[in-house]
Amino acid sequence: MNFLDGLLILSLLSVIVTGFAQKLRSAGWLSSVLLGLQCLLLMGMAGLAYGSPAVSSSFSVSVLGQPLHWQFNALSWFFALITLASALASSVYAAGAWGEDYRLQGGNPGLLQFALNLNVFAMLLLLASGDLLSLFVGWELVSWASLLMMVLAGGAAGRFGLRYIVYATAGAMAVMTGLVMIFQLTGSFQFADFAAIAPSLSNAQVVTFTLLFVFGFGVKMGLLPFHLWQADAYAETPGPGAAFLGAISSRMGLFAMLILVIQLIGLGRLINIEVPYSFFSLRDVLMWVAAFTIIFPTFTAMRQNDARLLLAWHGIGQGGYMLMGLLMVNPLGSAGGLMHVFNYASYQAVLFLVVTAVIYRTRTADLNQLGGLVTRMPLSFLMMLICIIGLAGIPPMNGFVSKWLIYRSLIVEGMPLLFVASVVGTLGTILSVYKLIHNTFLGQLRLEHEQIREVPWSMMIPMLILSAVVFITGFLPGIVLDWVASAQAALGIPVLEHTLGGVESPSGNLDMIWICSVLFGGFAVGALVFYSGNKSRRVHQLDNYAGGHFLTADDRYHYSNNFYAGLMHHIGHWYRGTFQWLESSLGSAISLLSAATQMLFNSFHPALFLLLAATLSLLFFAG
Amino acid sequence: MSEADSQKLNVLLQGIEGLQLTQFNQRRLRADISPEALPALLALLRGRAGYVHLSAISCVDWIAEDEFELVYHLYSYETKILISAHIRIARDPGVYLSVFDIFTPAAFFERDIHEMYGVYFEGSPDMSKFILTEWQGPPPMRKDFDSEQWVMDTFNWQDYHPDWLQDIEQKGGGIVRTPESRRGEE
Amino acid sequence: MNETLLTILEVIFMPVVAFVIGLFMVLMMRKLAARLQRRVGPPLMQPFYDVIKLYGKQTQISHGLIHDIGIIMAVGGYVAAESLLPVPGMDGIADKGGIVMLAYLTMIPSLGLALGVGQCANPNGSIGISRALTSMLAYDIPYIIVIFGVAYHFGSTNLIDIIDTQQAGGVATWGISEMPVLAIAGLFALHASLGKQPFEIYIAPAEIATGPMVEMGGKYLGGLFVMQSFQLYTASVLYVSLFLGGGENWITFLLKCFAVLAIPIIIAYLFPRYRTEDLVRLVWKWPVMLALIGVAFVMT
Amino acid sequence: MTQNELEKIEISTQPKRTNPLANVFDDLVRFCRSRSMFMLHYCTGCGAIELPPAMTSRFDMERLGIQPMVTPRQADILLITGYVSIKTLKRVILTYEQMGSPKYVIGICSCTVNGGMYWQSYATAKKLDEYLPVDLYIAGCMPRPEAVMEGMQQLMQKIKTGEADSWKKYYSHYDYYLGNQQQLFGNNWQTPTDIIGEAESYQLMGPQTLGEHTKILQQVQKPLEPLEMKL
Repeated sequence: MNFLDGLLILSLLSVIVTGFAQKLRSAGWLSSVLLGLQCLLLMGMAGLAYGSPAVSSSFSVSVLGQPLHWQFNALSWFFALITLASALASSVYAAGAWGEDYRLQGGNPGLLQFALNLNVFAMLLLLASGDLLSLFVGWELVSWASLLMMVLAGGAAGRFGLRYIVYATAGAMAVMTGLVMIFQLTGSFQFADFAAIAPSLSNAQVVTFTLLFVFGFGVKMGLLPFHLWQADAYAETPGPGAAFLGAISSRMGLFAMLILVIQLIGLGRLINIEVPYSFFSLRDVLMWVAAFTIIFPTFTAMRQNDARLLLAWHGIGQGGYMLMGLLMVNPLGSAGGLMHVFNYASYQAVLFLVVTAVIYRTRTADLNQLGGLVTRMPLSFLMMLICIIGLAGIPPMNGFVSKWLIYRSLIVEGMPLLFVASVVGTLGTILSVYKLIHNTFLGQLRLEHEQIREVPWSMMIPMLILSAVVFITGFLPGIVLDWVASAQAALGIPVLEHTLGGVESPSGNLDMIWICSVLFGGFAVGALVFYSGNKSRRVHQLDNYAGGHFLTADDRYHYSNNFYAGLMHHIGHWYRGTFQWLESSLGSAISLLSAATQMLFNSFHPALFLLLAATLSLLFFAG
Repeated sequence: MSEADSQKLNVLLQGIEGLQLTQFNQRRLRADISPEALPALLALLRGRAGYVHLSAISCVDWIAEDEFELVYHLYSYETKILISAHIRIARDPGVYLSVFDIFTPAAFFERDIHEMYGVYFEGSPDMSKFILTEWQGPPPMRKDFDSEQWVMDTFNWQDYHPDWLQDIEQKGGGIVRTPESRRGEE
Repeated sequence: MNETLLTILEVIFMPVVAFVIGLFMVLMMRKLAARLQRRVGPPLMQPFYDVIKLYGKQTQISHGLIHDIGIIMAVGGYVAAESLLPVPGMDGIADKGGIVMLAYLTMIPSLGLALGVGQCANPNGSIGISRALTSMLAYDIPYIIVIFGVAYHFGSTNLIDIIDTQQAGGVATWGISEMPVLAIAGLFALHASLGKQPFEIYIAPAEIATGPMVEMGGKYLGGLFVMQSFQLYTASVLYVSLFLGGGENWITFLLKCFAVLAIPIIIAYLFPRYRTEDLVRLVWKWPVMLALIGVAFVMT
Repeated sequence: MTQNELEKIEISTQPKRTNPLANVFDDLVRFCRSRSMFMLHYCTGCGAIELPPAMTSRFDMERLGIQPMVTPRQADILLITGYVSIKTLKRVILTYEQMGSPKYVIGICSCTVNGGMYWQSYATAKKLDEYLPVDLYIAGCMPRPEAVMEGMQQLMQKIKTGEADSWKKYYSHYDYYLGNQQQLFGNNWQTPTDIIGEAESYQLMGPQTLGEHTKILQQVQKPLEPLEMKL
């Protein structure tokens, strides 16, 4: 019995315990403790991240003669760390004051904790998968577990959950088809067997496998054009649940894609396959899918007026960076992509939690009905500030480091258009996150929000710790880069040479320790210059320039609606809802087809069809 | 004003009692009428003759006769004629009916007249302060309001020929230094 | 250890130099504007007078802590960014960041300003910031393509390497002679990034009352003056480093910097202002097209 | 308090500091103040038309360091360029109160002196310096740009020598100014600014900052404490 066995068993145990203890008032804390213990067990395997060999689970199951087994390597450990850390933060957040409030609002925090644990268990099972079959089992579990989380809130959430499961089922079908094809080729579900025959696959087979897996797992990641389900579904999930799902759930698709497409099939094959009548290789096509996944959702996010939706749309967009980085052959890019998984999870979780904190106090996430909260919730403001700097990829937060690695590798590989696409995504992110923080925390404080206070510590502490992570891993990116390098090694791709402060390479270094120190030194100089001037006096927010107009508390003086009016004047008509249209037309086509089939079936005698089918199948088997 | 227009108007207005029409020129008509009949006249002109534009309501304070004169200026875009309907109301209590229900813009004119003359219009939607938001004195456009006296009572004045100016003048300077005098200096 | 100490000294000294040069750049800007309008223009020390006066204001009006911090970030961010820009004799920490780093580090002052303005709760300020961010979205695209092209051409994102390569090969290897199309696109982007006419949509005094500066007085406005002088310095030095071979010595360096800056300024004061959407359309069309053509030349 | 009394008030100018270095510093700041004046031209009346020639190529104010600014926060000088109707006066006062000290008021045109050609109008204020401390009048209807420039230079001189600090009068004799304002605007008069709080915060409280009129103000004033950060 090793740490992995312990972890999986404890995780299963937590699911059972929280499932039965739902009604308990202390269910939340119980779940937090259990998740904390799982974290400890994971830490017991920390050696994985520094080069220890993979840990195999000591139990295995055999289904239809096919063995299922589980193992942990550096990559699994890396993803499991993110999973457990974000789950723990969400769980603690939901266990305290928020849970009480949720109960009063008519929700069931115990059920939320159960869903959280179930998700964690499913994800750990997926991350630990040692063969294709256990991968598929884990994958299905993850899909259904996140459905449970999404539909918790009921109402509209149910509808969005249904939409999700339609997509997820379609994706699962594709994955299953791929697995069956592999089984036909190799006669087993072992990774090693598939890897062994991968070099001898024909180009057509590689294309088929790649497309099947990219579609199947990409649906979960929200790759364009299968991204429509995600934002609504995540936004409707209760706050801490959304933080967890937003942070890591979609990345499971990336993990599975990494194993199958990058580790087993290999990027080398993809690069060598030319798309007919173009100068693109299959890899380039995928990179462009990633680029569009960055741009379109990011700019959709800019138009959102609900804080949760805005964040959820960004979640889709950031997934594009990870895929783009990982499709790069050089170590910089893949390290950037992997590191971005970690970085993104850290700030996205905090952002969702902060928005939930704002909802907890004001009962709204509508960006047109907030404003000026910084004087009332200063710590939440600080958390959000740190994390939007991370999300926007501006130094000194960790989001910058991973994006820098991706940019750098795009320059090295000479891909100007993709580089521009990723920068456009970043700029769009800056615009929309400023809108987020401005409309929520800056500007005029509404009369009805004058009396609110900062959220309680049970909600504050998870946010504080996670945003400390955002800052520290930005200051010392080497910590994460160590894990990332091990994960790269586990994937069998080139490993990034790095230092504690960043990357040293002959054509351009990154030393965040120096940069951050100088930056804060600069701030110190700025503060010195500022405070050496005469003392300033705070004035009331209504003592404000309005062209001589006398402002009163009734004046709504906060610029929030249609925040980028000038830009929208230019690009507004580009938002045509093409993907919505595509989705609905696909739906219509399917319903038309089914109606036609039904008509056909009803207009003739059903028995005839039965006879026909029976004859055909007899012929098939006989032949 | 063509013959046909004139006839049409005469036919239209013959039912109104006490109406006296005076024509100044091709484009201007003056109608003197009793206050009771004015709403009927306006309704008729607007509804049947195309006088859709109430361009102003003006007020005159005839203090010797103890009356206010209200003048309603109506304009037709079809015949291009301006009709001014004059009525006289008693200065005290100075109350008249609003024509807001016939011409919506009348609300602003009536509010203005109320503020400046103190005439109250019954049925006008808003009789609160309009332009003189700080004003607390009597309606300032009434003839019995002595603006100069009020100014003298309210404001202080500063000496228009202070010592320092005299000093400068003694030195041959002053505020007025024409370019010619300057040229002479050089 | 000695080297570290030297670097620290340079890091302290470089912003000071940048500040002084930046103030003279502001002066040059105002002088040029005056000459174009057939005026005399301000005296030599006018920028110093302005800054000292603003810091010496007796009452300072603050709208809250974030308002203060915004100004500190706006000034401090540029103080830090200056140490990434090599000048003759001083490299600072240019080898630890590179141009991509610099491009993002210069966003920190803008972000600080945006936060400070947001706290003021003045819609003119917020509109100004929304326009400033929009114009940033516009001009950063050609700017980043230019940076890509230069980095690809020199095979490095390290400014020191880029400058050394150009100085070693003489004028013929300068960025401007090897990548003239990119240089033009870069100048266009530089002009747009300065926020001068016709791209001054976010200041727009007659329209939104100087946008972000609407609630800034005293040392707050003084901080923004300092920020502006840093901004002019950063933009011109970066351009000189990328395309004009950096500075061999202080004289040629300053000459190049002031000359580079003079071009957009002269253009600026001959134009009125674009509307936001027209700015976006213009900048996404011409400089982006030029920059892409330039990159195509560089990569073939 | 009558006008004559007010004029006799000596504003206690800052005593010379004993440290010679500090004196040099004060002189430097005063010099810079005089050489860098940002003006807010509150274009109340016809006099504003004389400012564009003063700013543009003919007379070029910028060579004296004078620049137009847009909001009261940024400005040092408030130019009142013509008649001030009572309704406008409210806005002028708010604008003045929002400016950062040291701040100077220049009344341009005869209208600001005694009402000018509107002397018998019930709707215009007559003596501007009953409501705001005015540093300098430039009389004329309207004064030519030369006169405006001349006035500006006089103000520069006054700033340089440290005479121009009538803005302190507004804090130290707030009761007087407030009384005159209340006479025109009624007892409910208040601005969103908090002059008494400012005077306290900058140690500019004088013997006549508070009085009967400020008592009335404090009765009607809605609380104007800045929104403090709360944890």
